[in-house]
Amino acid sequence: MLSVRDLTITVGPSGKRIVDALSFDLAAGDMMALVGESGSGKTMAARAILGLLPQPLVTAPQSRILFKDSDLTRLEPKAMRKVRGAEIGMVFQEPMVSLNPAVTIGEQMAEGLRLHHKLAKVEIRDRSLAMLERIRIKEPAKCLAAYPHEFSGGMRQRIMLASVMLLKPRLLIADEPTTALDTLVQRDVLDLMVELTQANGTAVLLISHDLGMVSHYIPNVVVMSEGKAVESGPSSEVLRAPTHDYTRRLLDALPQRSAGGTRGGDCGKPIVEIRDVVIDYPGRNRLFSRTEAKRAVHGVDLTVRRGETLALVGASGSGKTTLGRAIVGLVKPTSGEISFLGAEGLEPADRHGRHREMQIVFQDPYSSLDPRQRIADIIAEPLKLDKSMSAAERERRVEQVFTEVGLSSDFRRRFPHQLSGGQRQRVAIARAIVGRPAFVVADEPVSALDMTVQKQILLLIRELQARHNFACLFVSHDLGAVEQVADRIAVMQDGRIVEIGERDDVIDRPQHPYTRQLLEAAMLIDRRFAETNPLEQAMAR
Amino acid sequence: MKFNAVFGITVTTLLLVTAIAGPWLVGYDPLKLDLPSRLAGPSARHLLGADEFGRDILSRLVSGARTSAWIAFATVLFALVTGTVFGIAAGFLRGWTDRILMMINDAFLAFPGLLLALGIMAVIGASRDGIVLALGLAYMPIVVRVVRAAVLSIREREYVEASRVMGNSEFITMARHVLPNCVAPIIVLATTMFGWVILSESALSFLGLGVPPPAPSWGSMLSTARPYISQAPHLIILPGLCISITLLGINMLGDAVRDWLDPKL
Amino acid sequence: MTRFILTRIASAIPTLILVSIAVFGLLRFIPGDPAALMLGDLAKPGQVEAMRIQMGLDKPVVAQYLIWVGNALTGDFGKSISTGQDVLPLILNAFSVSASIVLLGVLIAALIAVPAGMLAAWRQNSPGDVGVIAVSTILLSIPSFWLGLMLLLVFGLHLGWLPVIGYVPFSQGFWPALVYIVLPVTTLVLSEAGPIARMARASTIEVARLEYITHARAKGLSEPAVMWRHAFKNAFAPTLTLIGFVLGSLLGGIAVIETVFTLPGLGRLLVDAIYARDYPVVQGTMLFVAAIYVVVNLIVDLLYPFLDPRVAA
Amino acid sequence: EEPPKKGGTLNVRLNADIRSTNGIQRDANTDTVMHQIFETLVGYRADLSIGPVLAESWKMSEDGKAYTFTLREGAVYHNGDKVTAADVKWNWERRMNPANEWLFITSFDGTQGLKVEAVEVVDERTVTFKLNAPNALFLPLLAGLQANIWVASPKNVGADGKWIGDSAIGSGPFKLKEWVKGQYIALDRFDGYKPIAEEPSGFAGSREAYVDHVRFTIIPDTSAAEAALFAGEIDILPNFETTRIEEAKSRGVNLVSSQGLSWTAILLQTNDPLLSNPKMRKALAHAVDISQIAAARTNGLAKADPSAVAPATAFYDDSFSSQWPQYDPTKAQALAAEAGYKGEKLKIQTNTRYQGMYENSVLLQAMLTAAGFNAELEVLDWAAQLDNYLAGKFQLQSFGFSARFDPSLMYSTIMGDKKTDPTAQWDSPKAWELYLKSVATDKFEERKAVFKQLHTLMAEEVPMLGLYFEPSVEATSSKVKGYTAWPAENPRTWGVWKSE
Ligand SMILES: Nc1ncnc2c1ncn2[C@@H]1O[C@H](COP(=O)(O)OP(=O)(O)OP(=O)(O)O)[C@@H](O)[C@H]1O
Ligand SMILES: Nc1ncnc2c1ncn2[C@@H]1O[C@H](COP(=O)(O)OP(=O)(O)OP(=O)(O)O)[C@@H](O)[C@H]1O
Ligand SMILES: [Mg+2]
Ligand SMILES: [Mg+2]
Repeated sequence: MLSVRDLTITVGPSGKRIVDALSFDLAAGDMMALVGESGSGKTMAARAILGLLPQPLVTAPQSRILFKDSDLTRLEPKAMRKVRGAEIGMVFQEPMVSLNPAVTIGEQMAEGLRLHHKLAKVEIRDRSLAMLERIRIKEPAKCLAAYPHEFSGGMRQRIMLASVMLLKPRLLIADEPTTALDTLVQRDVLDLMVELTQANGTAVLLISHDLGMVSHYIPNVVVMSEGKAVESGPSSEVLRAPTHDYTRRLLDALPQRSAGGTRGGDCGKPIVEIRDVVIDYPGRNRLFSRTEAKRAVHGVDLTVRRGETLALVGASGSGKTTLGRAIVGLVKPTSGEISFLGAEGLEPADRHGRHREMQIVFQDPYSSLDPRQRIADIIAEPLKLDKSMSAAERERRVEQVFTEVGLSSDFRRRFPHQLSGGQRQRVAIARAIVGRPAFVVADEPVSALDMTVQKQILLLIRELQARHNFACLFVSHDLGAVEQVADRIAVMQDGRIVEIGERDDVIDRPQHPYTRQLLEAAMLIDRRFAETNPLEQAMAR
Repeated sequence: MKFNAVFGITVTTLLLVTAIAGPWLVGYDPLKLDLPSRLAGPSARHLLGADEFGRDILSRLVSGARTSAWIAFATVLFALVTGTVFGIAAGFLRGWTDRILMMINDAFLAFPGLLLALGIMAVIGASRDGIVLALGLAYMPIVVRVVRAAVLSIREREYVEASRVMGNSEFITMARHVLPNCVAPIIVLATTMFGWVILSESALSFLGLGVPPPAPSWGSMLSTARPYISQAPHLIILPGLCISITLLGINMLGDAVRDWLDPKL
Repeated sequence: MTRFILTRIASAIPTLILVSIAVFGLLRFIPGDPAALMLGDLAKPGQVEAMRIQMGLDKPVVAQYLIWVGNALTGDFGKSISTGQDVLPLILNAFSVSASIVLLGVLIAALIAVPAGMLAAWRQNSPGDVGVIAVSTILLSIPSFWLGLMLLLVFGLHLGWLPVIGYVPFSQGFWPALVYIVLPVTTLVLSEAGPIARMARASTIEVARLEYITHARAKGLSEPAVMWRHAFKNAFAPTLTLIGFVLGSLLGGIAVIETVFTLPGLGRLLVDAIYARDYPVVQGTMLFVAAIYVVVNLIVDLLYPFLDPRVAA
Repeated sequence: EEPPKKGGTLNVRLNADIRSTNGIQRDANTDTVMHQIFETLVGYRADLSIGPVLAESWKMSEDGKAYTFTLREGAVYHNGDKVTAADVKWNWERRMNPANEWLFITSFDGTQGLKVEAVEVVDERTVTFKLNAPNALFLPLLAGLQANIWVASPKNVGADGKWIGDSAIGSGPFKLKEWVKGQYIALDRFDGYKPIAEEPSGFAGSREAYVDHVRFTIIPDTSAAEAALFAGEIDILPNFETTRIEEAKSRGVNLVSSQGLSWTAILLQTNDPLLSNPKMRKALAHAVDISQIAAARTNGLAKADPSAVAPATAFYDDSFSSQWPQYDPTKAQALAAEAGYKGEKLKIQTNTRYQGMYENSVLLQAMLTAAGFNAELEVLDWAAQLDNYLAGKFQLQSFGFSARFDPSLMYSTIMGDKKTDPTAQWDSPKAWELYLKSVATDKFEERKAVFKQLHTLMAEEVPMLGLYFEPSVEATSSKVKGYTAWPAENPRTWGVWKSE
């Protein structure tokens, strides 16, 4: 159904090649995964299919994208619009910035249906509600009337997916569609996709870093590195017997439980203490009324100690981000106390100075980067607060951080919009750690990173901890990563901490039923997958 | 280079050169009366004709360029700097600061410029600086409003939060992250304002509160020529043309600068 | 929300007090004397003084202010010095003239300029864009009194299609009234459309590059739909601020246009009163203008959350 | 010339709204409109002699101290009531009542010499005014437009003794129909009007009206008013700017003009250290070419006239223009040097509200600069300039005096003691004596001789620089017939008709 030949993408008509002669085929009802290094051109390749490359990037003339007998690179804009949405649906990598902040969810979902299927109002509403229910959004009716900023990262990702799948396209391109989803929801979403392929013959092109998920669900895989497809074939074969060097490194980087195990006890004193914190989001003003307030966190107690990594896992929308933001003082708790370094509450006034000790990596790196600053300036910024530091020292430190997070110094002079998703995420991490803070809230810091880079980052965190004894609140859905980096784990559900304990206790001997469900649903790839057929496994489920 | 940049730079340079070197460019005294040539059209004696007192239009235009350019630049600069500072302060600090600043700002905005101008002229006398002050004060609150609105929307962005979390003071956050992201509306406003100022100056001149005659400014030439609109249309067309071309140039330059500052282009 | 409106109105009170004090003080500070103006060159010594006493201008300024405020609170804004008419009806009549023209003019200007600006932004650097920029910039650079006179010359004199002067209120029939305000409204539309179009264009360009716009395209929406449904609301917020500002300041009187077309509007009332040093009229009008301004801003602020739900009202 | 025909509406431009209908709160526009509705006893003819209006005849007593007027046969108010001698007395007393703040009380209470001691009703149509002494100014003052000494029906006043709102029950050829504030004043012809036999001339004689309706439309903007005239929306545009005459002619508009009475002048502050020296003032006079200014400003319609005697009056002859320091920049420089002038700044106050004052000041400044004076313009708001005029706070000021129908009235305006009256321009006891002589008689030749003496003195002392008398130019649409200009700028709507 889709046949990509020699897809080449360059910066401007004659510039650098971002994607280099990429070719692959995808049949109706088939699923294929595009995996590979962060920044290797996966996103751009996918966007090229729909003709939606960002400004200076262009598809080279020799490229062919054949879809149902027509070449998409040569289609008239009008015909192309008929293809978009209805024939080929695409889920973008950054759900946070892909939803229109000023339009209600219901309207954004209805739009495609109205356009391509010409359905009645009631019908549209029914289908939207049904879809929201499938992807486990609570109170779907309320959701339709709400605006994107009222949702958590994972919820927005699901809404994006829902609005695209709702149209039952012939080809579904999903760019990292489950990075912000907990394992339970992730499984539901993938099942939904499989169902779509089987019922409608939809073809799925999935871009992902999650080899576990790929091995469980996707029969075919293309591995990309530096713009080129370095390997392709059935996932079982490619993943069992990788021939290319990069693929091998990728598999080597699969997360393992860190040897260090529980260091938790030894470096004693609490650095952050949270007591009985309740957080409400105020309702929205209507002309003569106000929508009701929403409680995101219901009385949480939590302590993070110096030098430890506390992983916060839990359902999407359970309040993890909210809690993290409250700790750094971006959200004011409705009640309860949060103290940092023994001092209470973070008022803007005393944030200066003391706040340097506390940093955050936002869940959505794109919108947390100033679009008008260059990457090197963004990363160097926290250092500017330290007046004792000379410009040369600063320069050196930035250089060092660039290598630490695996960014080439080519990126120094770029702007955020000129990076890939994973690269942006690393910029955000680099900015958080460059000043060597005592405490970092890292909200899904590795969700957009491929295994090799992810491993590098996780090791970096451990190493920094060993060297500088800093503490980290590590919010993640990726239990593999959590296993690798955490000292202790807290599990959150519906705004409450339902379980907290040493890492091995929680993972090996979960107490709460919800924790158990989460762990069961995790598609951790383990060394044994080579022996079992992942497809069969998926079918068995 | 793009057309708008070329055009903008050319016009602005021309304006500046004329403003600075004007008196040496045209040998004719802009104040010299020549009553027999009253309202005369273009001729060898007066290349662009003569006005209601027979004064040479060309030399008046050239000498007016200086006055008009100075008033416009100074006023826009004054309004822009003060307005941006207050606008950012109000939008970013919110709370009481915002409320008090907006209260004063609204009072300013609601105040008729004419009365303000009369008051200022009464204190410091009709002069170029008086006009700059009067117009600057009249336009400042507009800048405050526009900047404040831009700040209110930008301050909700995550990168601004990121900056505060980083430990940056509010001031640094404003200067480094908020201000650069408001430049687009500010530049549009500044270039638009340039035009408004030249026109307001003409209105003030018309009311006798402008540049003290007989020194010409484009605005005052336009206003004093009004009674002769059909009798000697060149009196009104020529300064109008000068104003329009200058504004066109400034606006294009503004667009070019904005594009140049924009990382996404 | 009701509380919000009430607090906003309450917060306008200091603004109004500030304005009234400033106007009162400034008026008495600037040279010129209503009594003298009334008498002109016929005045004989002593007569001006007698006139001032008759006008109540001999009292200390603070006392005059307090008397005026006290009366104003009971709805009595005094009588015009030069015509002896009650100030309030004078203001209301003039306002109805200005308002009908300004509302119509700004509405039409916005209806033309906002889509034009957005379309231009959407097809950046296309001939259409260049056209919009050129036209809006040219409109921007034409003095409105000049434009008004030109329209008057062409349509009123040369072609004779429209009446040149005068005003008929809408209460005396729709068509006759319309005929009289066509030219002033056109002048207003032309002179206000320029800045609005440019603002709309600039803010749309900002929005057009955002990711969710690409996403909307990926849904297969046509360009007009992308623009209307996704770009409009986000791009409109700054433009709305501008329109609000334009409305707020124009409703306070369009002195120039009113003068050219001889409309008995608020702007002319104010300017004439300032020149005649007709203190009660200036004070009353100013207070009224400030109040209008506050109301327009309140409306803009109330609309804002609808355009940008992230900004809580 | 076609015969007059009845019907139609005459549209007249006003540049501002009128102030009231009570004859007390007034300005030039108010005067214009009220004189269409009300009638004074006597009025000025176009040659500035006094003619009959409401009084069909009058007699001066032998001693010159009593004037007896006979009211016009059949004169009635718009409400049908007869106009009686008692009404004349009643109107007079209303005006003279200090509570009413009539501006001209001082002209009749002896302050300025003239005193009306009594007004006596002789019979229903006869009334006598008794004066303290003979005074040449009595009839001119009575006929004056600004004083508005017209006779109104006592029914205009309510039980409380106050004028009723916009009430305007007069005896003139038009009655007030509607006054829409800020927009227009509509009048209807009063068919009960019985004109007198005398030919209409100026404001005197027959006021027989032909048009059915008159509408005074308020158009403040001059350009807009012109546009309205060219478009045929107004018929009469008074006070037409002289510099626009050529343009108007080319557009098929009729122009009527006459010598005017408003005197345009440059005031000199004789108390100023620099200008207190008559040599210096003379130097300035030599530096200014008044005939060129007059020609440029009035399109050749008016000649330069440095005296207070208007060319429109019968007293004028060329000697009033020629007897004056001649234009001679060299002499000016020499005189200035003699006076010790060393390039000190000379500030000329002016305003842009009145085009004439503004342009005069620009021309003056250029001429003074050319003659080596350091002259500078100071443009002020009119109100501020007027303040300065009243307080005498100026060095030079471009100014204009409104119409005075008699040279003595103009002289009295500019004369006085600067210590008590800062508006006095000419503070000279000698001149004041001459002035008193000019009003003590009403013999034409005697008066003219006094005026000549006055002017000779003025050319000697140069207390100010008179420029010219603004010609009265009115533009009318081509449909308007029977309209003539006269020295007063106030237009008339009677005796005028419209052709198709
Ligand atoms: N506007 C641009 N100008 C220059 N280079 C760009 C631009 N946009 C993206 N790139 C580069 O193109 C490369 C491919 O980007 P792309 O987003 O396709 O990567 P990706 O494979 O999706 O990575 P990730 O897994 O991190 O999302 C990256 O190296 C990025 O830096
Ligand atoms: N601005 C807001 N207004 C109203 N409700 C909000 C707002 N932001 C978040 N919420 C709600 O608060 C709850 C918690 O959100 P939060 O972002 O903390 O979840 P999360 O645990 O980080 O989820 P995810 O893993 O999907 O990112 C969600 O139900 C969300 O809908
Ligand atoms: Mg990507
Ligand atoms: Mg989250």
